[in-house]
Order: sequence, then C-alpha cells, then structure tokens
Amino acid sequence: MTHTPDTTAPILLEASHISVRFGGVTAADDINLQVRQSEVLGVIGSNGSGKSTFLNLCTGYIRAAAGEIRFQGRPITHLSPREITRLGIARAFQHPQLFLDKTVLQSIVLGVACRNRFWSLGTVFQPGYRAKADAIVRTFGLGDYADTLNSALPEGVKKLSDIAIAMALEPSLLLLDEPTSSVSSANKFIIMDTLMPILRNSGVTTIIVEHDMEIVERYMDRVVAWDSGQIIAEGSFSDIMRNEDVRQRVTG
Amino acid sequence: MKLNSETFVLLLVIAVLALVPLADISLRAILLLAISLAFPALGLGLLLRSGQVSFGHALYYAVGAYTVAVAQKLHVTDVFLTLALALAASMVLGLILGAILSRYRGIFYGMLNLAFSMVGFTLLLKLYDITGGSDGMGILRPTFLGHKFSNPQTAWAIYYLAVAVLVAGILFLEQYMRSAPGSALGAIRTNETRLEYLGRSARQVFLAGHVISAGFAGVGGMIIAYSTSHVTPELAYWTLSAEFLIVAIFGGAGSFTAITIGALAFVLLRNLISSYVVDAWQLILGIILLGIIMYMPDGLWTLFRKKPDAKAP
Amino acid sequence: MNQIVLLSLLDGVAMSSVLFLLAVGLSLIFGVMRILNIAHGGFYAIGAYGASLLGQYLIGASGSWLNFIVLLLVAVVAGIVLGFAVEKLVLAKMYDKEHVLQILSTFAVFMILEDGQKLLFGVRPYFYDAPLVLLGTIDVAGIFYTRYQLVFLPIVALLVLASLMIFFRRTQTGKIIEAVIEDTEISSTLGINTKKIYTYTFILGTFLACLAGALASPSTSIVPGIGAEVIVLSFAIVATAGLGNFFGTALTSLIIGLAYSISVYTYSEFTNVIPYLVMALILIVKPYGLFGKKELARL
Amino acid sequence: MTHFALKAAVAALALPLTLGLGSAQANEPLRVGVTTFLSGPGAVFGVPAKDAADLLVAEINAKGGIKGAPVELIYLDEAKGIDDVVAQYKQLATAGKVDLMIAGLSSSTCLALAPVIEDFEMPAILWDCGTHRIFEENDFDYIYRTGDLTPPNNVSIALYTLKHNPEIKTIAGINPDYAFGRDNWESFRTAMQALDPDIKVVAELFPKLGASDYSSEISRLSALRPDVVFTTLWGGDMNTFIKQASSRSLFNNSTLVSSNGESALQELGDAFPEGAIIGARGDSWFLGPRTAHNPEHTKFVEDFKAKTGHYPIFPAYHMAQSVTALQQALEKGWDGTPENLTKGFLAGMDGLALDNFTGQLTIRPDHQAIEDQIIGVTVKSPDYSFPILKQMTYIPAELITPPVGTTTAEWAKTLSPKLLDQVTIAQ
Repeated sequence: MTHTPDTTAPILLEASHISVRFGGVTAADDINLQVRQSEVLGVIGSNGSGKSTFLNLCTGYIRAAAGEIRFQGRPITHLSPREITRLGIARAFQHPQLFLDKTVLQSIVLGVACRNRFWSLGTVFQPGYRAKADAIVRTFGLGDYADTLNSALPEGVKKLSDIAIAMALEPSLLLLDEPTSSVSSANKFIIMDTLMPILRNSGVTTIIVEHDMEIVERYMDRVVAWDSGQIIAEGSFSDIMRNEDVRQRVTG
Repeated sequence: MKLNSETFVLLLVIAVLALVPLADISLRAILLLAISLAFPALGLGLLLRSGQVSFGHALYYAVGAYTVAVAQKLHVTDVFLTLALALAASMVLGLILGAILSRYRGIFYGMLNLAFSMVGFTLLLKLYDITGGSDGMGILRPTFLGHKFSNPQTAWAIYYLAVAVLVAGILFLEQYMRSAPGSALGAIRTNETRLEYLGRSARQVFLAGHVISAGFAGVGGMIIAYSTSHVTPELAYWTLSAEFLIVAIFGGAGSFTAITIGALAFVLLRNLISSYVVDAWQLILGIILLGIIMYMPDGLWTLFRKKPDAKAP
Repeated sequence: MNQIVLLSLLDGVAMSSVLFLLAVGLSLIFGVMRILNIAHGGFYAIGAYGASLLGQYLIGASGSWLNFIVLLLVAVVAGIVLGFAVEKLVLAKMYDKEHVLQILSTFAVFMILEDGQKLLFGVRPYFYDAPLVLLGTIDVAGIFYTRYQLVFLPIVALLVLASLMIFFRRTQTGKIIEAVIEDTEISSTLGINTKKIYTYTFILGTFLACLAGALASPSTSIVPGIGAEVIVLSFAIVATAGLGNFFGTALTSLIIGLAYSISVYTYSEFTNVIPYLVMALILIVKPYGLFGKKELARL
Repeated sequence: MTHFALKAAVAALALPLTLGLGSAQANEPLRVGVTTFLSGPGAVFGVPAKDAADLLVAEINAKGGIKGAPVELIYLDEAKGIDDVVAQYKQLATAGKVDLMIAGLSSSTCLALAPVIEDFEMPAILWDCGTHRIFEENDFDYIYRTGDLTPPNNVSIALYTLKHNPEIKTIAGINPDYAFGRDNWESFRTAMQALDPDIKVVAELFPKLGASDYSSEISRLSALRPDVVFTTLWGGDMNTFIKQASSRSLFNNSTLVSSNGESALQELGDAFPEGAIIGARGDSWFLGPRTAHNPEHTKFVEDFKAKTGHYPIFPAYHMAQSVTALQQALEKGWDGTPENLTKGFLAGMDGLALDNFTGQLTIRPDHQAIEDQIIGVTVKSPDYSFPILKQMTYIPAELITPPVGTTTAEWAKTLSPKLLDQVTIAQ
C-alpha cells in the first residue's frame, strides 16, 4: 500500500525553524519539515511528544513562537484556521468534530456548500452539491449511514464521517489526527483500507499523525519520528526503525 | 415544496386566517394580533435553531412599530413603504447590535439582548420630543400606493396584507433553513469548531440569523402599530420579549408553521381565558407553559413532526 | 459641588444595599444551579407585599419594634415555603432539560406568582412605611435622611455579605457548595449530593429575594409589576458582576447604585437607563462580567 | 406584565354577554364607552370617577333614561396600557357595540384615542385629561372636552401662590414623565416666571409614571431648598412622594404647590403637609363655597360618601360634569332616534352652558369647556380626618385661559406681573 516517495515532486508545505512552547513544555523546537505533493506522510511519536501540535500549527489553531510555515509558497503562519482552510488545508480530528443534529449526508452536503458558494439562499441540496456529496458517501462506503444522524454513528464510522466532511472541501492538503484511535483493531484496517484508495485516487497530500505502528508500517510513504518537540528521524518506516533512538523513545 | 404533512398544515393555517374573519368580523382583530405576535416568534424560532435565545427582541418589535409612527410624522403614509422601512430599520439595528452580540452565546447572548432592549425601552420613554415619552405616538390610517380607503376598507386591506406577508415570511424561513447559511445555523448549536474548519465563520452565520430574526420582529411591530393605531415604549419591555419566546416554544422550535399555530393558539387561548376570569391569564398560561415544557418539550411541533432516522440501520 | 458628591454618595450607598440584597440570591442560585431564576422577581414582590400587609395588619400605622421581627419572619417563612415548593415541584424536574427550558420554567413560575399576587393582594398600591418612620431621620449637611435607608439597610446588606462569606469559607456545607460553584461536573463525580445542595441553595436564594422585598417595602410603594421591574435590574447586576459571583455582585451593586444616584443629580433624564448602560458597557469590555469565568459562556 | 393590544380581544369576546342584557330592554340603550383607571396606581383617581358615573347613571335610568333610552356604561381600563385601550375601543367601534364615548382620564389616552374616535365619526366627551395639545393641534368635529385644560389649572395656582407669598424666588418641579406632567410643569414655570421675572428654576425632575421610590429625587430637592416644590404627581405616585418627602421633612423648608393636590388629601390624611397650596383642577370641591348650599350637591356628596366611604375628589366631579353635560346636551338636541344620535349630540353640545351641583362651565366654539379654578391652603381640621382648604379663592376663568384660536405658547407670552393686580385672594 505504501509508495516510494517521489523526491522530485514540488514542495506543497514547508515548515522552517518552527518553535512553540506551552509553559515549560517544548512542543516544537526549531522544526524544519517539507511535505511534497501527493505523498502520505506519517508523524509518529510518544504522547506529548508534540506530534499533534504540528497539525495544530499547520491549521493555525496555535501560533508558532518563531519560524514560518509556507503552503504552496505562501506564508500561513499568522492566518486563522478559517483562512487556512480556505487555502485548501482540511483536517479531521482525533475526536471527530461532527454536526450531531445532522445526518452524514447533510453534513457532507454542507461541507460541499462551504467549499463552493456558501452565502446563497439556494437549496443546499441542489443537484450539483448533491452529486458531489453522494460520490463522497459512496467512496467512503457510508451508503448505509447516509441518512443516520452523526450522533447515532458507531465510533469507527464517526471517524470516517469526520474525514469525509473534510474531503468535501476538496483540499490539496489533508491533515488526519490518529484516524484509527479508539477504534477496535479489527476495524482500524477496514477504515484505512477504505481511506487510502480515496487519498491515492484524489492525489491529495496527506499528513497522518499516528501512534499505531502497524498502521504506519502498512500505509505511510514517509515517516517522521517526533520526540520532545524535535524530529529525531525521517525516512521510510523501515529506515527509521533501524534507528535505536526511535525504537526506544517513540515506539518503545 | 412537496406536499408533506407540514405543508398541508400550513395551507390549513392560511385558509383559517383568510376565511375566519369573513365569518365573524370581531375575530379579525384577534387574528391580526396573533399574526403580529407570530412574526417575532418566528424570528426567535430561527435563533432557536442555533440553540440561542434572546430576551430582548421586543426592542426590534418596538423599532418596527415606531418606524411607522415616525414615518407618518414625516408624512410617509404608504403601507408598503412603511413595511419596507420597518424591515430595514429593525434589520439595520439588528446588524449594528448583532456585530457585538454575535460574539456571545447562551446566557450572555440572552442577557445582553435584554440589556440593549431595556436601554431602548428607556430611550423611547425619555426621548420625549421624538417619541412622545410614555404617551407614545398615534398611527393614522395609511395609504395604499397613494389611495386612501375608508376606515373599514383600510382595516381589511391591512389584515390581508399581514396574512400575505406572514405566508411569505414562513416560506422564506423554510427556504432559508434549506440554504447553506441556514443549515449552518444548526452547527452553532452542535459544533462551531467544525464550521470554522469548513472555512466558514460561525460568527457571520449567527449574525445573519440574528439580523433576520430582528427583521421578523420589526415586521411584527409594523403590524401591531397599524392594528392598534398607537405605539408606546411598552412594546420594548422585556416581558414582551419573554412572551415571544413563550410563543416560539409553545409552537415548537422545530417548525415555523407550528410556531404560527402557537401564536394563534396563544392569543385565542388568552382571549378565551381572560373573558371568563380576570387577572388569571398569566397564572393559567404559566401552568400551561410548565406542562408543555415538562411533557411536550418540542411544543405543538411534536404533533406532526417527521424525525430523521436516529438509529443505525 | 462637594455637597452633590456627598449626597449622591449617600443615596448611592442606600440604593446599592437594596440592589445587593436583591441580586445576591439570584447570583447564588445561578452560581450553584446554573439556572437564571426569573421567579426571583415574584419572590421579591411576595416578600414586599407580605411584610407591609402583615405589618399593617398586626401592628398598624403607628408601628413598633415588632415591625422588624415581622420583616424577617415574612422573609424566612415565605423563603422556606416558596423555595422548597418551587424547587421540588418545578426545578427538580428540569435539571436534565435544555437551559432555555429551565429559564422558561422559572418564567412560568414568575407569571403564576404575578397573578397570584393580584388575586391575593388586589391591584391598588400599598405603602406602609412604619418601620422607616420608626427609626427617624438624621441630618446630613442640612438634609434629612431616614436612618432606615442610610444606616439600617447598608448594615443589613453588609451582614448578609459577611454571613455568606463566613458560610462559604468556614462551614462544611458552604465549602461543598463552593465546590459546586467552581465545577458542577467534578463535584458530582466527587459524590457530592448535588440534589440536596440544589434544594438548600434554592431555599436560601428564595429567602434572600423575599428578604430584599420585605426590607425594601417600607421605602417604596408596592404595586403590581414591581416583580418584573426588579428582576431585570437584578439580572443586569448579576450578569455584570459575572454570573454566580456574589462578591462581584456587591461591588457591581455599589457601582450601579452610585452611577444611578449621580445621574439623578446630573443627567436625571437618563436615570433609568443607567443600570443597563453599565451592564452593556462592562459586558462589551469583559464578555463574562467583572468576575465571570469563560466556562459559563455555553449553555 | 402589559399585554398591550393583545388583550384588546378580551373585549370582543366579553362584550356580547354584557350587551345582550342591554338590547333586551324596550328602548335601544345608549351604550356609552367610558375609559378610566380601574386598577394600578391610577385607580386612586379612576375608581372614584367610576363610582360617580355609576351613581349618576343609576339616577338617570331610574328617571327613565335620556329621551327614554336607558344609559349603559362600558368601562375600558386605562391601566392596561394605551395600546390596549385604543385596541379595545377599535374592537367595540368596529363591531358597532358602542354609541358614545366618555374618554380620557390620562392625557396619554386622550392624545391616542381622540384621533381614532374622530376617525370612526363617533361623538365623544373627554372628561378629565388636561393636555392643551388636544384642540390646539387638532380640529375635531365629534369631540368635546368638559374637563378643563392645563394652563388655567397652573396659571391660577401660580397667581395664588405669588399673591400668598410674594417673596418666592426659587422653584423646583417634580412631575410625572408624560404629557400631563410635562405640560403642567411647563405652564406653571412659564406663568411663575412671567408673573415674577426674578424667579429661578432650580430643578426639573420627571420620574417615570408609577415610580415606587423617590429617595434620590427628595435628597436633591432637600439639598436645593427651593421656596416652592411644584408637583402634579397623582394617584399612588403622589401618595408615595408626599409620604417619603414628609418623613424626610422636605416641606419644612419648601412650600408644596400642587394644582391637582386636592385628590390626595383624603388618601394621605394627616401625612399631607399643612400650609400647602393646592388646586382641584376646576371650580368643584365638596366644601367649595359656591356649591356648599346647593341641595343637589349635598345629595351627591352624601350618596357618594354612602357608596364609597369617601368624599368626592375632583376626578369624581369631572366625571359628574361629563355625564350631566352628556345628559343635558342630548335632552336639548336629540330626538331620541338612534340614527340622529350623533347629530343631536353635536347640536346639544354646541355652546352648552352647565350650571349645576358640579359648578359652572361653558363649552367654547373650539369644543373646550372653561371654568373658574378653586385654590386654597391646606389646614388641619377638627371635623375631618384629613386637611381641608382655607383661604379658598375662585380664580376667574377669563384671566387664566388662553382665548379661542390662541395657542398656549403664544398666550403665555402675554402674561405679565400686571395680572397679579387683577386677582385678590381670600385672607
């Protein structure tokens, strides 16, 4: 399932000298990282290593104390989550952020509307949006749940629904925060096996924060190992697993 | 609009509003009052979709009413013009205050609305030279596109105009809830974070809802102004705001048609009760309200609602 | 000029103490139960009607020291009876409901009380100032003030504030309630019996509302609708202070009381708008009130 | 909680019952709508007026009604709010359930209701409201006022006050925050300053109608120590203010002057200060020298006392004036047929001159009644549980009333200290 990274592909996201600290904890310390078009990058690290912080930095949820993040060559370090989203960076959450009063389909259609002409009195279920939404529902295999309220979904499906809404934005960069956390080990592969083809076909660049090494090994093109706010290793899964530190401090 | 049970009920309501006064003229005034009450309640119904309540929408109601009075002072007497002015005035005020209010949620949104409305109430009371203080201002017979009708004709014309505007209002709200900003209103209640991460401003979505609700209250005020021929600061008093909210809950936040029925039921019930017992209307209403809150939290809407499939297949 | 400052200060203090007594019960109930109790206005009115009618009936226009016993008695009895009844019959059924519905349920109670008064006490205004006359007046810079408003009420207000502080800082129950104010979720996980605490708190809050009404009655005329008048005022105070913070409530009462009386001397036209202006301004600058916490932002 | 207009519909549903009874009688009854305060603070004023009306109408009906038509009173409670009263009236008129109106205790009601009544082309008498704006800002065909208007009330008391104590240099006003209060203060202030240009105004307070506490206002007045504190607060408000002010000895340093103070005497009893200068908004008072020995008047006072336990206050007299005027006008001008009612009423009211137990008044061409004003100084009396008036003086109407066609504002400019020479007050 993994692809060998195309090192010639243009750089989509570039973080240079990013630092941020909360109180005493250093969440990011002079981070330099490049993400290339269409790769699926895995970020691993022990809890509190600051790997989720990186996603929050990329979406403007928290501000970097120093350094700069460029997306498609454009600095986004000081933009709000909303502005960053509008530039084409979508994210899903470790704890799915869903519209609990809406069905899966309704949420996705709203997502499509947000991506297109939002401020209009036109029905959100207009044919164009509806078709897009149906397609997403189909590819995510959510057909049976299309008319189920998000609040009533099983945990794993909640995760997919959360990602599906993000995909409704047709992003050029997708950020996923532990897409298989709190999902049974049986279901986690089902989720990933549904997800990966979609990412590949749409060619969307993806950063996945993941603590489950099986998942990382199976699906990531490239992996960065994060520890106490620093990148201690970078490369294919097999490469970085040769690194003693990583085995100890990240996976150990 | 496909003919589901709700559409059918709406048509029924329209029929009642259109025909009953022809049968008994003395009911016309009552129904007109119900309509004027329905508008602000519909506005609050829209806000309830976002899980927010206002204890100050009487302010916009009063603004709508006083717009008519002031317009007449300036010799603008055309019904349609004053309708447009009342709508504009209340929405503009809604936009100005909403710019501040849209930051707040829950109690604080409700309370700040209350504060603004009480400021408005006191201003109406104190700006004696413009508003006539607690004397209020008189409203004369309006003109219709330049025509001045007789007293009875005018009363009929205003009534059916009100009915028409009400129907238009309901249809507008239902369409709005089908639109993206309307559908996003629900997100204010459930998940503003996700909305922000869909690249849309929860605050703007909520502001739009607030402005529209203010507009509805304003139109209601314009109608009450014509139906009573007189406006006073009482129109901005907080207890009236609470009354709007009661009607909205009474009907049920889930359906605009239901809220309209709620307004009709509310007013008719009040007349019925008040005509038999003096000074007990609030007491009985209070008891009814408690009953509805405890046993029918979705209001009259429960009677003909279609719940989306809530359980996994 | 100095005289004006002095006088508005005195009037302000007198008024603030009434405002504080009015608002502190509301603040307490919100702090503990997270319910904005509109019925508070009704409790105030009943305290006022009860005190002046009972005083008139038992003691008569002449007045005697018993009047003060009556004031307290009315507040205690009404507070316990009303508080217990409303909490058990209405609120107990509302705790799991949406916040909007909780507020409306207290509004329903308010309406029931409003008409209850009309049926019980009629619609003519009452004015029974025996306790006020009894304490006589003092001469400040040639102006006669009633000892009742200038000395007695402020002292009572301070007493209430002090006893609340002691209750919450020293006693066991007080500390528990404090904990509930701090965080409802945690306290319930700590196995604190919130139900019981809610009942006590509501009775205490109701008592304070009735006390405010009883104490205000000698200096005001009591007419239908005072409940509605005072409830918005106390809302303004409590929200400005930061919901649930009754030390802030005392300060805010002072601010609003002073602002009010100063406006009487300077811009008397806008006296009535002052409390709401103060509230709007403070809330715009400090969205959760002077002493409020953000966690209260969501319903 | 005001339900403003929404409550209007009450009337619509309640009335068929009451009216059913009326139409059962042989002659079509005269259905007279009466607006007054039946509840709230205003009831102190409005209920005595209702008692007077019931009393007199009972007598009229006992004597066979007016031209054979029994009179039937339909009360609208002004305390429910102006919007509510207007809406209720529109209900009645639309449904054809009222023939005549006796309207307007409050000036607000008059200003709001008069144009609506005129729009229905229904004959009406404004019975108590004093605002001069009624006939100065409108030209009504169907509306008359038997109650007098604000300027005479206050110019008369201004004259009396300066005659009584020429040394007055500072005045302050505390009046209810609406037309009545503002108009009264305006005309008193201008009159005082016209009659003595040296007089300074030290405070103008307008607490809102129905305010329950005047503490701060009283502090301010006490601080300013004006020679005169002028008030037209009324009903419960007057009672509250006087009691609070008395308990703080405000009137030790300032003379209370009130052009409508008579109505508070019985309510307040000994709490009402002695030496206050008060008027009765007209020439009627139950101890007024002119009517003291009129047997009709004695009977009215006795009946009223028997019915209510109180002596009639001026609102009761104002109501009596309007009812007797209505009766006299219809008996003069109406042939008794329903279709000619309006014509007959208008014919009868034109140039009507009333001289009965209520005193004397004449209707001017502008539909406004004019009458003398009785003013006096309060003094405790062994015979009554409340202060009565000494040095009672009738100030002649022509000296104190703006002539037809002249606005109060223009007329006020013509006032001068010379006017004082034309007045003598009882010693």
